[in-house]
Amino acid sequence: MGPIGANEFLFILQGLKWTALLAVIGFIGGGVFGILIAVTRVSKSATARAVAAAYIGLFQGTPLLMQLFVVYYGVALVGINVSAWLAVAIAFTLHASAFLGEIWRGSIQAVPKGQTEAANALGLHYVSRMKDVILPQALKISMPATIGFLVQLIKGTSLAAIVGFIELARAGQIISNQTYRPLLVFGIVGTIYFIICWPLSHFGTALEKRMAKAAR
Amino acid sequence: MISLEKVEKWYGAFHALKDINLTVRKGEKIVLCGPSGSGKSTLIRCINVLETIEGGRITVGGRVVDGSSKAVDAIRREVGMVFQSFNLFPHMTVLQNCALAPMRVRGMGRAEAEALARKYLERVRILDQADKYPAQLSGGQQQRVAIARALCLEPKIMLFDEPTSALDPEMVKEVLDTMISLARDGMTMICVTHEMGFARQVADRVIFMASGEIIEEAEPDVFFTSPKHERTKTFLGEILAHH
Amino acid sequence: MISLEKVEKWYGAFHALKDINLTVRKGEKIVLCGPSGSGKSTLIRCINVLETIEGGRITVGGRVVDGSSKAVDAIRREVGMVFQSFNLFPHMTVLQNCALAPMRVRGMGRAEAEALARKYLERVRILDQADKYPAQLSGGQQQRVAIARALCLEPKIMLFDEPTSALDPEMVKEVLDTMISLARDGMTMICVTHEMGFARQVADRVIFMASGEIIEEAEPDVFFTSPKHERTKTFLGEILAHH
Amino acid sequence: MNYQFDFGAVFERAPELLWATLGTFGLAFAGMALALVIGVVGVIGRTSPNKIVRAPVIAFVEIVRNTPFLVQIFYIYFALPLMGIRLNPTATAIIALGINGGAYAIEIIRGGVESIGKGQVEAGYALGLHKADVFRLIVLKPALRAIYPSLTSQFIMLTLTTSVCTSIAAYELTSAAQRIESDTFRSFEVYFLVTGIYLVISTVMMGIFALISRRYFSYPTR
Amino acid sequence: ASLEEVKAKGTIVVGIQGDNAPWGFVNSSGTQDGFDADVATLFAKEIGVNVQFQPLAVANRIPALTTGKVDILFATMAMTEERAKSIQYSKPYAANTIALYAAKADKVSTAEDLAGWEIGVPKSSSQDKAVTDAVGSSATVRRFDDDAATIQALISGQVKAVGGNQFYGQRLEAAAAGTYERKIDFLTTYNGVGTRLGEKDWNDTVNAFIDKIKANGELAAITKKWMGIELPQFPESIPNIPFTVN
Ligand SMILES: Nc1ncnc2c1ncn2[C@@H]1O[C@H](COP(=O)(O)OP(=O)(O)OP(=O)(O)O)[C@@H](O)[C@H]1O
Ligand SMILES: Nc1ncnc2c1ncn2[C@@H]1O[C@H](COP(=O)(O)OP(=O)(O)OP(=O)(O)O)[C@@H](O)[C@H]1O
Ligand SMILES: [Mg+2]
Ligand SMILES: [Mg+2]
Repeated sequence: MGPIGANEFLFILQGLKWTALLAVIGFIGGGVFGILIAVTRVSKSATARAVAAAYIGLFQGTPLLMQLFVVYYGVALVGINVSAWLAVAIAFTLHASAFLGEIWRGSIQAVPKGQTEAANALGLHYVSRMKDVILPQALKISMPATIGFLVQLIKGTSLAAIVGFIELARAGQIISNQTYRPLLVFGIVGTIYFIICWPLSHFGTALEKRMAKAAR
Repeated sequence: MISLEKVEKWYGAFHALKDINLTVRKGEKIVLCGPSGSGKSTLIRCINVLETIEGGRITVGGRVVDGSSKAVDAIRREVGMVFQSFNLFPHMTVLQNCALAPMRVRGMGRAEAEALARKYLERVRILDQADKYPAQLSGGQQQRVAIARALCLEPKIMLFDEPTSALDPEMVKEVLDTMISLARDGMTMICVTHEMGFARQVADRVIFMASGEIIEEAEPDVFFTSPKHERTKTFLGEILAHH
Repeated sequence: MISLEKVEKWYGAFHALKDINLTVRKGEKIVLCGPSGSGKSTLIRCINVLETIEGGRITVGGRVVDGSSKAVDAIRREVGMVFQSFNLFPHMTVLQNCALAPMRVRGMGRAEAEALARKYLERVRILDQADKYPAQLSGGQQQRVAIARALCLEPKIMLFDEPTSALDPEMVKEVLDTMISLARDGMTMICVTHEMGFARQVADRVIFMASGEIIEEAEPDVFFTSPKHERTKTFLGEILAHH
Repeated sequence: MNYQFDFGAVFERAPELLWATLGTFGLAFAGMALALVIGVVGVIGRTSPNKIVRAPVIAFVEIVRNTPFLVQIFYIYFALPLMGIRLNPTATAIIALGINGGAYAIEIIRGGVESIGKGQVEAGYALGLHKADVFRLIVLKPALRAIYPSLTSQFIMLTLTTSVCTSIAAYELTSAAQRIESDTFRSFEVYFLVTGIYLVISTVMMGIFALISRRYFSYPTR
Repeated sequence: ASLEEVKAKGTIVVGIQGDNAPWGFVNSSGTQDGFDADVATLFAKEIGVNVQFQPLAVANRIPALTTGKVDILFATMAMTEERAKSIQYSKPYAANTIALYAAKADKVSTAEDLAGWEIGVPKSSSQDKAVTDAVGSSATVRRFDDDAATIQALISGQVKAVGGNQFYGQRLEAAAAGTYERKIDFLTTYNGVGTRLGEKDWNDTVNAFIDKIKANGELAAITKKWMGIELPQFPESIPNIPFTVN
């Protein structure tokens, strides 16, 4: 039994650093692949659409925890130097890309058809049509949902604790293992999550309200 | 300039265009009218390959519209199109809307494309709004921007699909004036519109469609005063009653 | 049957009803008209306590409308209401829509309630649609179901708030006919409507409101031919121009 | 890669996996039922004109939605006994899932309730129905129909969240997987297989939801 | 790397646990600490090189050694026959006693007395195996993520007993003085230093080192420092687990 002093608190904050980094990596990696998934999901080829749909179905239909386990051990099997960090980053990227892909697919389809037609009539090619016309509008439409998922992702990083990666929740576990004050430690950890997630959630809801108002 | 021969268009089991034959010479102005659902939009959308056809042949500027992406590219560069609902890109300023195609399609640099855009914005008398976003403009202004945007491709042919029907009455005139001035400059034009004043003033020919067919084709004076077909008469009766 | 004495209604700082005095006898048919925003809806909504009043007194069937839930319950049982936008419950069949209140409010068994519902659906000539859902009916049919639903409460008074104004022209007549037939049967009715034919045919009195006040009150013949007030004249001029 | 896959040792434990799958289904369904109850009751509080009723519901929703489930379940399991409420892991898991899903359900259902026109409510009052009846008979079903897709995808997530209940040793699939893993050392095989089972579970769930929708929300709309 | 290469390079890479206090853990200031870290540091000094720690997850310890990512394991490796087929163990340098802890008020002396109880253990730990083997299906074994959760489960009353190691007594005492006691000893496991199979120079050096610190009291001091107990008795041999390369 030990007290929770500055050192312990600092240690938890170090876990926070990894949580943040993990969320950022997942968000960026997931964002890049998510765009690919979204674009594939609305492509002309039925096969490509089916593949993207299957990918989304797979990652939305299985627990993040399992995805972490499978990637963690799967990456090890392929013989890559398994740092927990790499495995967890890959798992989060895969997971996030499926969810963001699906969110963005919806947003792409929410862009009025006239926009595509106008772009076509101007002779714009696929890449320009997507990059200059459709995606910027889709991105705006998707903002509330995207932010909502970011919150989801930040909270989801806590599951990396179960595979032993030392992020915020795991740092809390370690400190509670040293100090034997699990309730206090988890209270602190929960509060830290709340402090990060709540403003984001709030921002997302406000954005949604503003857009709903503008649409009226 | 444009010729359609025996064109057939199906939407699934629905026969949208039936044996359409039409030739448009350089500099000619055609007004296309007819009841809702008669296939007017479909017809002009086939010309710049927004729709594919199931039979017949379309040539634009001597080039056959086949599926090949090369032909599609070439034709879309020759043909500007203005939609009923403007379809401006809401996330770009007026200037950016106009400069986009020159940059992406004709490979211009930004400065050159913007100069071109300014030229055509001036042409439609809206240069002072260049840095606004579409949502900040009135409907009539938006439609003029849409016209300028199409002109920036420096097309040989302009297609208009009911360009004034989404506008409040006060704004119709400013758009029609722009179109009339384009017509005076010798642009080849096909306009779907029910603005009879416009048709009388600029059209070389009025074409009347119903149920996917071209029913009647005549000079405006003849068309409005002595239509041959029953359907044309009924139709004219209806639209004139509302004016 | 109904009496309003010195009724005052405020929405925040907005004075919606000003010193309203009105007595409706049993069997009387009142038509309420007036420009948009004049307080017609507000007035009839106060009668069955969809709105609370800030001053004056309303009695319905001898019972004072105070805030007490007992009075509210009793009054709502006596008063049927038909809305402009029907407000049928989309997840219930026509029969279920009509049987709901008898079961929940009057405590009937299902069989009894449905028999009652059938009776009134027959009354509005729509019994054959009893098992359809509202979305499967035309507007006129929906409004007749709404009337039957209100009748199932076996109310002593019926309130109508522009029951035909959301309908396509073809459907207005079927609803008006239903209302006329109700009127013939002796139902006490207050109708907000601008259907002048209906007013002439069935109304005992026409009441004209403007800016929350009752401006004029007269028998239909007098009202339409020789209105006393300037505002009534202007108003009649406007609505007659459209008919 | 010279790893020899061996699913044999894992397949031997099939009965255990089967029971654990049922456990997961059980947790998921019970959690959903509770979430739905919390959602519906919570919505009544959330939309109350009375601030004193509304505020705690809002606080509940915000706290639950902005902290990880892992932290929540841990707290419920270890902190409640200190207040004299001792629940076994299964009950704890159901409560944690219900609370978590419920907070989301409140917000989702609220969206549905707000999408129901005022006219529907007024028509109910005009027919003499009381407030509770209006909510129960008139508002609820169309509201649920309006938000059914979001609610079901939230419930699929809730189903998948049951896997986190392993951390309080609840009886479900992930716990079984971890046990089999520590007995056989066939980590990849175990988790690969169990991931497949989860995919089947969520697919079955979606099928069930579609079936419910067809039965319960079959009325036509325009 | 071979012992010679390590000496030439001047740095030894030690595989260790990163999150298992007090054995091996990254402390609040971010550096590797714990019982294993102290012993490994001493060993590096003995062979005259610098020490570099590589924290490893439980499942990665053996692969990291066999693939050469680390030179040696001071990684809280309980010696088992199974593992001895993959790596070379040294002589034992630490012991771990698995025992059952429960409230003083509860009368229990054999595993049979536990019928119907709920018993907590950390998931996949030695306690897990020991308790599960001992009670079979007569009691319910609840498996938690770690020691803290397990101990909290007992204190919260979520379980009636826990399977613990030698630290549990001290921790339970700190949490609720005078309430719990050690009831049944299941088994004692011994930790050895891991080196690659067949690499005799490593194994010999480690064994000599262990003999030395056992004799001069340094191991006892480290044991006292981290575990609060005296140096336990170590067996001379364990069946099927050779301490030396033959
Ligand atoms: N994508 C489509 N799929 C199926 N049918 C279509 C499609 N587009 C148009 N149609 C049908 O083809 C017919 C002709 O449509 P088109 O838009 O060309 O008519 P229009 O003459 O422009 O009418 P309007 O004056 O209403 O714009 C209509 O009956 C329409 O329903
Ligand atoms: N809930 C409310 N809050 C504030 N103002 C209201 C509210 N309901 C109605 N009003 C205002 O009260 C006035 C009278 O409204 P009411 O609906 O009774 O008019 P009306 O005569 O029925 O008009 P219409 O013919 O448009 O239905 C209007 O100016 C309206 O804006
Ligand atoms: Mg058209
Ligand atoms: Mg009204």
